Amino acid sequence: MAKKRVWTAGCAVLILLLTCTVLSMRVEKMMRIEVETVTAVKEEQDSELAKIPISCYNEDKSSFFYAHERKGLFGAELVAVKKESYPIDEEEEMALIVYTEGFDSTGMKPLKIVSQSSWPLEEGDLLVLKEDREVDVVKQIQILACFTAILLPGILLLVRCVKRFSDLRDGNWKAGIESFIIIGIWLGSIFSLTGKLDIPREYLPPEYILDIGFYINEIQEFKLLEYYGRELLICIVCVGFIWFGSILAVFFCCTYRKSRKSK
Amino acid sequence: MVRIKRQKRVIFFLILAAVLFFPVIYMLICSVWKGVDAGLSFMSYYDVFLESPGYLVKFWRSLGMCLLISAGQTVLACMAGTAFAKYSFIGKKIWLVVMALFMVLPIQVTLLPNYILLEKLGFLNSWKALIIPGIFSPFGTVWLTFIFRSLPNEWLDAARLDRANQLQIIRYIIVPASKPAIVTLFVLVFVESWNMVEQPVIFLEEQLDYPLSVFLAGVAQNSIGIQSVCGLLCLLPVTFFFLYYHTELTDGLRDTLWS
Amino acid sequence: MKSECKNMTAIICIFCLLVGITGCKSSDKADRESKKTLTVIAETMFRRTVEEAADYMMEKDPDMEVKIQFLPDNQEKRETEIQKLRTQIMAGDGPDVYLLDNLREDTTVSQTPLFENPYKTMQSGALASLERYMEEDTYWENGTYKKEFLTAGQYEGKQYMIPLSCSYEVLMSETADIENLSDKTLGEWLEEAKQSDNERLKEVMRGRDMTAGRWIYNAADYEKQEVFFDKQKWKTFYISYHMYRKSEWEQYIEPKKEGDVFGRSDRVDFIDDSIKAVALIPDLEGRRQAWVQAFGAVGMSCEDKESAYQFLMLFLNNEIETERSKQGKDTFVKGCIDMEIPVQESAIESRWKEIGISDEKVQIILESFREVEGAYFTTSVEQFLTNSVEEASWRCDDPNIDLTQWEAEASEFAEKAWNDYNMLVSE
Amino acid sequence: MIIICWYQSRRLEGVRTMRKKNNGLLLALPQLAGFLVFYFVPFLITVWYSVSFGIGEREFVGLDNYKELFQNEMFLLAVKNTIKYMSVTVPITLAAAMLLAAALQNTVKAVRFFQMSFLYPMILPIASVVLGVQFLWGAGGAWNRLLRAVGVEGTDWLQTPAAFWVLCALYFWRFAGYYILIYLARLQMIPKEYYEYAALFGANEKARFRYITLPTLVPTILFTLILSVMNAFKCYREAFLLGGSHPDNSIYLLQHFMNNNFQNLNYQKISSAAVSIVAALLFVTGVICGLYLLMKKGEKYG
Repeated sequence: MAKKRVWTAGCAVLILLLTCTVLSMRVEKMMRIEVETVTAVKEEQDSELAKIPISCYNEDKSSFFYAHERKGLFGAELVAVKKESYPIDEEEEMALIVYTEGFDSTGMKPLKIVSQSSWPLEEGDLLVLKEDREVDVVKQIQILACFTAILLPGILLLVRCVKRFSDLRDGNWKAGIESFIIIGIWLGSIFSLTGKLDIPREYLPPEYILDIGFYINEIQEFKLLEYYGRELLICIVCVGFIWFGSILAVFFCCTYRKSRKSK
Repeated sequence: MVRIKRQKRVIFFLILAAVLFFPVIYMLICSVWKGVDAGLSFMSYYDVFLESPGYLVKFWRSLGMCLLISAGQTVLACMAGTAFAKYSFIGKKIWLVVMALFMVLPIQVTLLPNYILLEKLGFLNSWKALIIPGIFSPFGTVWLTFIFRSLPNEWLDAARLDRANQLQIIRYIIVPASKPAIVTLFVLVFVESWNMVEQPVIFLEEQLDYPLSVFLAGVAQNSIGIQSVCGLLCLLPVTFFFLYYHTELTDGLRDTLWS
Repeated sequence: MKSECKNMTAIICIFCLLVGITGCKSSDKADRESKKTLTVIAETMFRRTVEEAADYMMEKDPDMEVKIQFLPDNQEKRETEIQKLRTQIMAGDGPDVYLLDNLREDTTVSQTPLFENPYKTMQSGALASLERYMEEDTYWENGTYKKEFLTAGQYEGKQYMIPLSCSYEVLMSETADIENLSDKTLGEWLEEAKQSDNERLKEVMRGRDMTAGRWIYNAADYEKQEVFFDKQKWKTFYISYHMYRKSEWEQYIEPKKEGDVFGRSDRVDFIDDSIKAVALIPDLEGRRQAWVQAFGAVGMSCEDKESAYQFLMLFLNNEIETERSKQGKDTFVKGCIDMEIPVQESAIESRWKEIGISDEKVQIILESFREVEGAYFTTSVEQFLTNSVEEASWRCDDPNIDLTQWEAEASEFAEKAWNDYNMLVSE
Repeated sequence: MIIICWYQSRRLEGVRTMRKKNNGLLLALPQLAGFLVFYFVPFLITVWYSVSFGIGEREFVGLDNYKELFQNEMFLLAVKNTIKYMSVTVPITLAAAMLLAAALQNTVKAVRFFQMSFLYPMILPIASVVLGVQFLWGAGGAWNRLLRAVGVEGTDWLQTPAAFWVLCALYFWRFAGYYILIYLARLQMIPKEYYEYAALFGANEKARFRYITLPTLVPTILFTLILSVMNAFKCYREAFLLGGSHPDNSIYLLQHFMNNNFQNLNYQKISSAAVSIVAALLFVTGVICGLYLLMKKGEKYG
């Protein structure tokens, strides 16, 4: 008997870790800070000086960030690197710097200097170039709603599949394959759903995505409830409906199996 | 009198448990405790599990590698172990002594010749460089030879009467009889290959391919929290193996063979 | 019979299993590249000069390809990179030319060097001896290279490493009354500083803790396996230095004029017009030596040692400079690989003239350069001494520190240094 | 040629027993082949490195490296320290592991639940181990605070010769669980009937341990002896992190010597040191096997 319980516990932990891996891939992609970059532009042809916007520099004007491309786990990624540099002087809102400072150490490739970023940058943050796209809040809410919708039925399905998984140990292959398929569907759905999510970085907290406090005061601040109250209501109703339906289904098939077994 | 004896023994094992569980408790504290001022914070768990897939991908890679090495080595050790213990072939004694001796060579010595050999075989910069030398390590063979030597020969002769070939003998007689040893070997080799640090650094090119153990061996003080979480991550498979094979490890010969 | 053939099939399948594992050896060695390749390993701070030299080398010799690998600055990446490089070198396919920076005694700046201890690396046979090429090269006769520096890179009479830049500490005083210090030891300088009113001398003597590793130059001879580190002398100087520093600290109110500091450690390239005379800072035995900063060497496993030596010499002889001046272009490589003090007088002259230092000052610099008796490689022991003394001297200003505390510290540091020197020498 | 005809002669005169001669070769072939390729050939490369000099094309120098090695005073100090280190740690760890394994063998099953925690010290990341050691024995560590409370002035244990005992404690703490597991695995395979049978004849606990548990453990003890030498070399990372590359003379072990020479690219010294270690161990195991066979000829059992 103990073997069975250990095997199910092991599978549960395995599934949990797999979901975490998939989720963390998506979280990392979502949490990339959107930036606008600019390259050092020469004033006239022969002068040694170049101009970059003042906003590139931090408060005490001692350094700026540039986007450096490096090879990550899943293809190339942009990372923020700090560079020491002091502006020679500042016109209205452009800073004058030595031309070579705008280039990387080999002096050939111009640096993508970060002029505008959604959150204050730190060394090593992942970046993504900001493309201005129109954000359809309603669609986001719907995706979020259906993501939460599939959570409960998904978990119930997984619990059932973990039980079926233990039959695999007793050697019946059919149960094993079936539970593998369920896990595959679960991970695929999470991956694709969170993939469609496209929330602009300003609405997400600075560096800790589960920062509930940030979300609450964001809703109060933007008074989201008034604008999108109606859609929110519809989604909550659907989610409630789906959850209730799945609980009913589970209850029903339990009683059915019990009656079949007692016959 | 018996009750005092039992109390003495229970106290003794409580101390033993405290000493042995100290590392786990210590790691739990390290992963949560962020210094006197910061107090408790679950940030390192968030960093490892949710913030970026880096650690988890490394964990899967390390897990896959260690499982492959342990499985491969256990299977080969069973075959070679029976050959050394029960059968005879040319120079068996010399092989055994040489194998036992070569387990002792320290890592700095074997690193360079392995590098030269793997470069000639073209294994460098791929997982093969770590796994295949691990599979053929003599540790499992030498140990299982000592274990199988104690099994009585009558069982083998009985099996041979039913015309069982060598592999069937191993599968049905020798492996069930020494299940505690084989499970322990599997877990020991798993832990051994989990702590591999020098080989990946030398044999693999990019930093991204390194398994989790290279990160765990780093001494950067600021990442103690994350290292403790990864250490706990590693405890999961080992604990799972032990719990799963608990009956074999504790009940010994009698139950496993005849059940 | 049946079991025999079963055995045979089993053997065959095991055999192909092993071949499968060990096979797949793509014979990439077959298409030997027609071009000769020269692999160079260099520090990232030499990037500009090394790349320019590589371009020049490829122009001069079209079928020669120069591949440069730079040691990363990030400490963790550098650690793994060096570990990999060491294995490759010992396995026989290391780089051909080494252009490395020696260990710096100030840990805030220093990074792990590829050759932990250059003296030991010369003994390990990883580097090729360069006598053969140096005889044929005319540079060593008519060039202005300082021959004493070459002894640092020699082992058993063979020249393995060539120092490319060095560094030494000087006292730069506005008044010319420091001739009497020229042949004294550091201890006598301390006594002199107590009575004299030369502000610069006082500052320099107060700043001795910043380079405590240099109180005794070249404290060990790795070839004869002897250690010259005189513990007693070091301890007495430690105590007298701290007493002097404590008394000075109490009277030190604030800098008299702009530019004065409490403790100072100068180098020749900080010279300005107000300097009248320059004197090299001696060690406790009265010797005046510089320490090697950047150095070059050729790997033993290099096939074409001739062109490797040529590439190495590009940083000393002015071949690039003359070639580029014919084409009317300017070049970074002017007889030195980095911004430290060059090892030849022609390079010193050209560098300081270019910066616009008056001829008279340039002569003073050359004068101090000629005074240097030799050079040596810094090791981890000097680094340990500099850090521990610097830390100890910070506590010098709280009043209840007394003699016994200094004695304890002095003997602890001296003992550890003596122990480490012996370990390094005899390992 | 000689081997083949020697082999043929043996086959002819051998009586055809139930077990055919040399049928084990097939079973052991993959392991032996893999061992040859990945462990024996590298050892030959090491031997070749130890008798030659230079990098790239190496020329044969015979035993110069060995002569130089045995004149090297640091190597002799390292060997002395390592022997002292092993002679202290190995017996204590093995004895403690054996007693604990025997004690754990026939106890309540629930207690056996702790069996998995024996391996936890092996898994703990090195950084937190060193952090723990510095916390306990470091300059401002708990041990010093305790001593100061008692009134004795605590020193920084890690620099003094006492660091040697810290290292021994580390070895014991880290590998005791490892050996307990190995012994437990062996003891599980003794059928319970032996113990009941002995109890019938009135053998008390000590006698049962002496006459049943110990004799069956002797081959495994031989194995763990070799294992403990292997693990002693694994402990170098802690020693390295505690004492740095040039620690106090009392804890300067063979691993430090090898690591420093690896840094200095002097592979000749490491390979000659390694070959001499293997030769020494070959001699020691030869002596032990001789004794074991002598003892075995004395009384037949097992």
